[in-house]
Amino acid sequence: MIVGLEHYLVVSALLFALGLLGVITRRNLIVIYMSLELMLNSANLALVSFSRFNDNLNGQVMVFFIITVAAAEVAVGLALIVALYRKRQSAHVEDLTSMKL
Amino acid sequence: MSILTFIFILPLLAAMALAFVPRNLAIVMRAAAVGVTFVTMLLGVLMFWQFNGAPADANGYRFVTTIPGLGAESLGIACKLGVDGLNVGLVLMGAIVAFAAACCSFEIKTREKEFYILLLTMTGGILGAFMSLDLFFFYFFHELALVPTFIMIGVWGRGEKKNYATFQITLYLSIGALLALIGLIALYLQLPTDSRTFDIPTLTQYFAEHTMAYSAQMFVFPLLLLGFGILVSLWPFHSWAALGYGSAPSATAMLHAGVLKKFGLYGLIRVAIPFCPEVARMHMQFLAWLALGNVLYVGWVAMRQKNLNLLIGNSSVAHMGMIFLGIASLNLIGVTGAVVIMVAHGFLAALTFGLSGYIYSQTGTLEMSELGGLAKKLRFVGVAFVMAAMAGCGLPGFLNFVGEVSVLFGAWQVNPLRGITVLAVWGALIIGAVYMLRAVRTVLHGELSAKWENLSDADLWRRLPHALLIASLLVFGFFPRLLTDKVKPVTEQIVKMATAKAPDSNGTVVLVENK
Amino acid sequence: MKYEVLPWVILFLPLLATGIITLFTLKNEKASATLSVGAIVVGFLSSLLCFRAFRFSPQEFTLNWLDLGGLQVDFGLKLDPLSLMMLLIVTGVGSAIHIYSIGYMKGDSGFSRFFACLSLFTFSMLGIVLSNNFVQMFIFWELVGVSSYLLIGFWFEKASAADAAKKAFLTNRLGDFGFILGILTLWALFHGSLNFGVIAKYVEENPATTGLTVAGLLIFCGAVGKSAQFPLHVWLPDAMEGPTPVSALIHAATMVAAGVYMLCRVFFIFTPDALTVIAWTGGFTALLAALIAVQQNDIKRILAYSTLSQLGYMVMAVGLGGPAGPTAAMFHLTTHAFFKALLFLGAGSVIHAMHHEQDIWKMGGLRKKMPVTYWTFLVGTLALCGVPPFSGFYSKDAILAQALHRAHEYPFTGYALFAIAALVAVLTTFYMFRLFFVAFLGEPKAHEAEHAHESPGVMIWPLRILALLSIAGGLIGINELFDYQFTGVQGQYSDLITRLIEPFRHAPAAVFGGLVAVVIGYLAAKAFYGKAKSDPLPGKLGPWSRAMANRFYVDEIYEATVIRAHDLIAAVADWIDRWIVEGFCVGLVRGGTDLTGRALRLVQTGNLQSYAFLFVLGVAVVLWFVLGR
Amino acid sequence: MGLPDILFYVFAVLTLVCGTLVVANPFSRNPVTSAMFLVLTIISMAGLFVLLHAFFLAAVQVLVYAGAVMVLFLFVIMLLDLKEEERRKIKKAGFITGLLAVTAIVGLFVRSLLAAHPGKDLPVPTAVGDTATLGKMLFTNYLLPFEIVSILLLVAMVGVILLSKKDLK
Amino acid sequence: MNLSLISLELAVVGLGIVMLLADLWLPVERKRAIGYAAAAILGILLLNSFTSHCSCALIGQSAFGGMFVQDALSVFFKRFFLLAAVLTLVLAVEFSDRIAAGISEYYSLIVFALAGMVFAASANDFALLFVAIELITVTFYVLTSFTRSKVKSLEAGVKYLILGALSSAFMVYGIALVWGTSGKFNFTELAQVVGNFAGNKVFLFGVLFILVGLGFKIAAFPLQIWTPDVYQGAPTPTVAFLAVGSKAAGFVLLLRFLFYAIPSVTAQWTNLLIVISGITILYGNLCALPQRNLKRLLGYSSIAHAGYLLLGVAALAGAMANGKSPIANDGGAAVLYYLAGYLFTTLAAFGVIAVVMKQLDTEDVSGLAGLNQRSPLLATTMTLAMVSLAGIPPLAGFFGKFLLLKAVIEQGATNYGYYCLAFTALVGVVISIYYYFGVVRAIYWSKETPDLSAIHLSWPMKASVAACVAGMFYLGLFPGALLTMTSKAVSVLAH
Repeated sequence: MIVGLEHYLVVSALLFALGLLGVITRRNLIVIYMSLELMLNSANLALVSFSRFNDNLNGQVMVFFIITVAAAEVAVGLALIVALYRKRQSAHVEDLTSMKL
Repeated sequence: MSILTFIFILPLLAAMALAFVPRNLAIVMRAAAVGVTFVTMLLGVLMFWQFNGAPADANGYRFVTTIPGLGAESLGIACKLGVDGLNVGLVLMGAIVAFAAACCSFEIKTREKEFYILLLTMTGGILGAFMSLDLFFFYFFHELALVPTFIMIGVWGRGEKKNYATFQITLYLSIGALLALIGLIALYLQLPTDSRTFDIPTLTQYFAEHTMAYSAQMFVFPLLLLGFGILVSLWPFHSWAALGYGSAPSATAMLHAGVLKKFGLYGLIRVAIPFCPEVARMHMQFLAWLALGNVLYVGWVAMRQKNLNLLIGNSSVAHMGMIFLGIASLNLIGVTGAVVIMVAHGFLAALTFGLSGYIYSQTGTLEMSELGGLAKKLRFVGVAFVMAAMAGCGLPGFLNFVGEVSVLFGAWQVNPLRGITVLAVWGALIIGAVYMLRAVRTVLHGELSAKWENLSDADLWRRLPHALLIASLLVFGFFPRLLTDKVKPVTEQIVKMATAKAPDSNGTVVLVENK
Repeated sequence: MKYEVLPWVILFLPLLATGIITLFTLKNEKASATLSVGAIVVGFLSSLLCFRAFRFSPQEFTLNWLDLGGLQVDFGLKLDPLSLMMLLIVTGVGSAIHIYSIGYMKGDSGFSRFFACLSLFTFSMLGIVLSNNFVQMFIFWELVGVSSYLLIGFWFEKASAADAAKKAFLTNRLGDFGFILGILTLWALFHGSLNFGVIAKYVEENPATTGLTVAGLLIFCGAVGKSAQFPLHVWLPDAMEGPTPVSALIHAATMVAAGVYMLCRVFFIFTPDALTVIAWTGGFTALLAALIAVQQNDIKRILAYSTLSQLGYMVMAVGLGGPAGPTAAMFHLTTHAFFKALLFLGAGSVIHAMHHEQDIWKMGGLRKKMPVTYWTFLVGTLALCGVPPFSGFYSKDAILAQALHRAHEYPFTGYALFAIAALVAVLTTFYMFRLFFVAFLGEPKAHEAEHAHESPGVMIWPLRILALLSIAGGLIGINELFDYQFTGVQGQYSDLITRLIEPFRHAPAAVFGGLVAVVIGYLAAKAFYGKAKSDPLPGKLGPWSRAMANRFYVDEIYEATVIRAHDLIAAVADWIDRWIVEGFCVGLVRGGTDLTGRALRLVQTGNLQSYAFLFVLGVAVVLWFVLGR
Repeated sequence: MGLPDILFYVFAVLTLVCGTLVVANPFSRNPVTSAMFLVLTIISMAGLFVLLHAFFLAAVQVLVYAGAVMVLFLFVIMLLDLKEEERRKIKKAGFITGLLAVTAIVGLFVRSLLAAHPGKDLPVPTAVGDTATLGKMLFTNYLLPFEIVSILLLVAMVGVILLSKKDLK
Repeated sequence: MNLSLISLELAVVGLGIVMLLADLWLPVERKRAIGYAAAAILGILLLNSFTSHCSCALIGQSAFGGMFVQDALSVFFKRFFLLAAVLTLVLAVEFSDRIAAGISEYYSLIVFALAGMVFAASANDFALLFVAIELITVTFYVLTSFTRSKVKSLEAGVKYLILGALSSAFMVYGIALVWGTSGKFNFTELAQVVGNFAGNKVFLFGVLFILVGLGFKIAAFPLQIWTPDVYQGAPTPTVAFLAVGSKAAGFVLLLRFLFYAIPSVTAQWTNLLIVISGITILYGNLCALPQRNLKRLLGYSSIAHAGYLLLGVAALAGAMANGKSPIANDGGAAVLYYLAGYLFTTLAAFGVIAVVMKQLDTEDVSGLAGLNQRSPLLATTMTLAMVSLAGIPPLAGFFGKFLLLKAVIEQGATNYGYYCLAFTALVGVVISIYYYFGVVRAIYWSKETPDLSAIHLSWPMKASVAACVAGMFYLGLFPGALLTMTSKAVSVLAH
């Protein structure tokens, strides 16, 4: 059968789901963060495939922005995690419950 | 700019001014508060005096004036003031009580600055609420007066249940007010989009011409009834009142129980009933039963109170029942009577709370078991208290009697309410007398215990307000037409609107036509 | 001088006096006394003028007091023989007692207060007398109640006095409860009119109906309260806690008579059935009170119970109907006012002399110590017992006669009531002479009695005057006047002799009955108490005497039933308020909200993972909500 | 079934498998392995991009992501020398419900995808995502977002410096 | 294309960069001057925005191919953001001695966040929307964790970071889907074709994902979870700016997106909006009830206020469902009005907190004890702020709530859900009164009054606090002027 838009979308959706699952289940902040990257990438995939099949390149420009922003976010995020690790000697979410209720 | 403007704006301005007076000049604050309220009172009396002479506008309102700037004309909100027979008495009463309260608040010894600022704010709010001809500001000023009440009870209140009382009264009244607000907004939305306004005269005219859709009435009236009812401690939403007043400083209790509380009743008479006639008629029987709850049930509760202030508080709740009964009768006599009691009870409540406040300031307790025989020491207070008690159980000569009798006659005129009326009479005549006399007996009569040997009777600043209140009760009690002749035309119109169409099949009111 | 002004003057002078005294002269006793006494004396004189002016030309002056469309309340004065006569009694006897109290209250800390209250009472009483419509009458009715409350509780430091005052007020309120309901009923029946005249006309037009009967009985309740008829009679004896002049004025002469007066005033609304009830109530009260009186030892209480039984007489008389009934009632009311006031003042003088000792068994031999009091008291006693030619004889006879006359129509009621009346007469004589023998004759039984001495002139003179009236009261044509009031025909004036023997011609049977009763009573009293040192009766009657002494336990019954019940209900209400409304409902809402809050915020674990999880979960739910279908 | 389709399946499977190993690696819970697999995922995605004629993006993907970002990740991991995420027992219930939620979302998505079927009767695509065209668009229509992104990067820079500079008085 | 249209934005960005540079040369002790300077310049920009020679005067124009629009709505919000930034900067200066290092960067980051907001105000295109939001968010990651000497601050930062990234992942995916199905990035173009996709589930899916992103910013119900922690941990000025600016940015984008871009879809979702708004109100208020930590309390209450604001959105949606134009029901105007009131109130409250809590490390409500002796001005301000938040006359909060309720009840006739919503709001208000008065109570009549040392305030702080109070009163008493402004602003939503 012919590979169409849906196939790509399904793949991206699964990728999105994987990322989500990672965010929910993993405890290591860095891994969580990777999962988030995964989700962003799934969006990229969706955009690219759409832009391909709709024959419209705007989507790819969006992807470009997304990648850049993601990079920025990663930078800040990792810096933050590092700073936190310096204080707490841990990158575990369970250890980040000084504020609750 | 009419006399009304000054009446309500004076206290507010004074409150703002006081904010800039250094707090160690307590005496200045007192002087200012008493002085301003005194002027307000004089203006109020003047206004009442000139009422008949003053020119009335098309809708029968006098001294009509609008305060520019306030409100938003795009929504039909404008701060419009005016009085007709219905609220003129209330405004006068409010002004007098405010002065009395200011005199009585000399017992406050801590944080006077805040207290007097709040007191004046409250006064301004109260008077504004009663004289505003715009539903929005009617509500607005009420809230404005309500907040100080809460804070005053919280900060200067007495008794160990103070905090609980504060929060209870706060929440209860907020619920009531908000329900009423929703009702008022819904009412406002009944007008066609382009001509929406909160202007009471306009609304009255509009609803006199086209009655509200039945479904809309079914939504609006119950809301207003419930909301206003809670504000007036309608049974079974009464439990805040006694406790709240018991814990409040006397000035606050005087102002709230005496004046501010009448807001709900005023709203019922002015807005709810004439605007939603059909549904109102349906609810009147029900309302009468609730009123009975106030008169009888709360009366019984009052019989059991061990604390003077709680007793008084409950009694004032019980009196509300008579007013509700009068409203429920939905005829000229009853409604007029209700208005009369509103005024009378204002004076009375202020009187009783002022006196109990004095006794408290002297003895430091209001537990009746500890008091007794005080009449020997506190001659003036004793006499005043006995008079208050007598007025409380509807003794002729005081204005209360006029109101209660008219209410009874009014209710009797409505066949379905007769049974209730009989019970109400029992509550007013017997139960009322029982707890009032019990208070007199235990507090004033009997042996004077040794520890009260050195009590001192009220000084001038305490006698003055009470004498004033008693005098007002007596004057109106002897010449009720001073009041009723002003009230009658308005109530006539309201009753006309309320009974505009013949009662529908499930409407309960059957008017006895009387030649 | 225009006479129209006078009634207003009469009515409002006392009020003025009260006002001035309370406001200004509380410190100045002399001024207060002068004001109060002056007010009532002037009132008395003007009443005399009015009497001359309007005796046979009834008048009515009216102002509108309250005007609410359907409810028109006037403030009016009705001057007709009835009110005029009552006016004279109130002001006349009143004056005497005012003067008397100057002496009696001397040195009391609340001297001025006393006179203020006294004047207030006079005002309210006059208001009842003069009022021309129901609401106005109710107004003053209430005022009378409160002024009596103030006077009974005059010595409020005394617990007993304070309680008595409270009791009196509440009991009266019970009566007023019926009264106001009656007024409402009438008002509804008669298209919103309240004026006596108008309603009278209505009643004439349409015959007796059940509605009318009900209204009548309800209004009668008012009288039952004020005139202390069974079952609301309990307050009167306790009211003796007040100063003796008060007992004399209020609880003998005027206030308690107000009920009877009211019955006569609105006589026209009573249907035959209503009248029967009234009559029986009166008769029963008379008998009950007389029986109780036999076993009382407190001189004032004895008089109080005799007052009760006499009031029962009057009410019964009203109930006996016809024009003659109310006539007789009013006649007896008048004479009773004289001699009962006299007796009370006499008792007061005795008590004064005995340093407020009231137990007759501590007295004795006062005859020589205080002769005037002795003689006047004797006169009063004779009048009360109905010995000709004392005033009491004539009025009582009129009642007995009416009872027999009633018997033509309603045999049972008539004869039964006659019998009761006769029996009561016996008892009256018995207990009065018991009192007389024990208190005045024999030897002093306590040292107060030995050192007792006659009271000052200001107290003696009123006694003398009242004694005079008590002797002559029956012969000065009072009854003709009332006759005119109720029949409307002006009786012709006959000379003294005819009046003296009139009863014997008119109703010999009644006379005979009455006299026999007196003789029996006197002999019995003589036999038992001629020389008695202590009361022999308890020994003879045993439990009966105890029952009498304890007023047949009526108070106790009330205590056990009505009051207890009310307290119970109140307790229940209070409990509900405290626990159900306050505790449960409010508490539930408060607690519930608070709990929900505490539960809900457990979601905020602070754990990032669970946050993310909830985030996703929420999104999933929303997605389902929107796209799930 | 032409070559592109086969390649698609290859890359798709590769992407998903590696992705799975990033998130839930049954053999190791060491972040380094996750990072490594993430790199693989990204690279295989770049393959998919190529299939979709998005050559420029494919390049960027490899350079920026696989090159820069992942290196950053690894640096941090090394810097903190994170120990293997010790196997605290996962809350089963939490895991299951989470799984359910995610599957629900995906299921919904697929359902709506089948319902909407956006891919049907589309014209034969011609657009090619090469550098020139994208560059032109970037500097014409999308100038503003582009500039803003630059500010964003500046902010990020400042932030990173602030967060990680040593001086903590 | 005309750059003049974005002159304001350029000015803001430029200011930020200049501040960064200035930091290099200024000595440490003068650094707080930067904050005041920035505040002053922004103030000038704000005033200038009312004059004719400002980009704000060029109403109705657009640039960058319709990506950036200048209309009444955007102008309203730009002024709003500028004002918020000015007050926040003053507050930040007051707070500065709590910040370990890089105070001037702190100021400049606030300015950059502002830049993101002003861009967001004009965003009419998903690309711009995305970058603007990201600019705001990323800036706030840094601002939140700025006092990194405190673990709480870092922890708050991380939580905000992860959840924020999660939400933006959703949003991006949503954008992908929406664009993929409709082929439009530009709102105006999207609005023309949206009718064809109202039934397209993939499209709706995308819309929902975008809403997730926006909902996260305004802290609406399923996405509110981060709020309390971030509010508690972040430095107070950040929180103030977050509560006011970020929320408002979320709302302007929400309004544009829902009512300008996809009206026909929104009209289907009235019930969704009703439920979300109701639950948000209840959640915020109920959780705040037992809360003692002041900042956390305000975090919860800000959730509740997001709910109140959604009342207006829901009402507007209802009006659209009845086929009316967005102007018919002034729910939108109510939202704007309420936001304006919320700005003054919240900034006042956080101003007081920042000053009072500066010394003591606890943020417990009891820290306010005896404030009325220490500084009557602050005590009064706090009281008024609480009263206004509780929605009691004569303050801004009341009129805002009044408008919202009015808008909601107006829809009740056609959909009874709105009546229920009104009552829910009522319950919420009552609950909120309870805890707001708890705060007032702590100020005036709490037993323990630890230190009564007078609090010194710099005059700019005094001024800004006074301005907030004045604003509250003005909006409460003379709503007319702002009301017309808001309704004009909302009118652009109608095509």
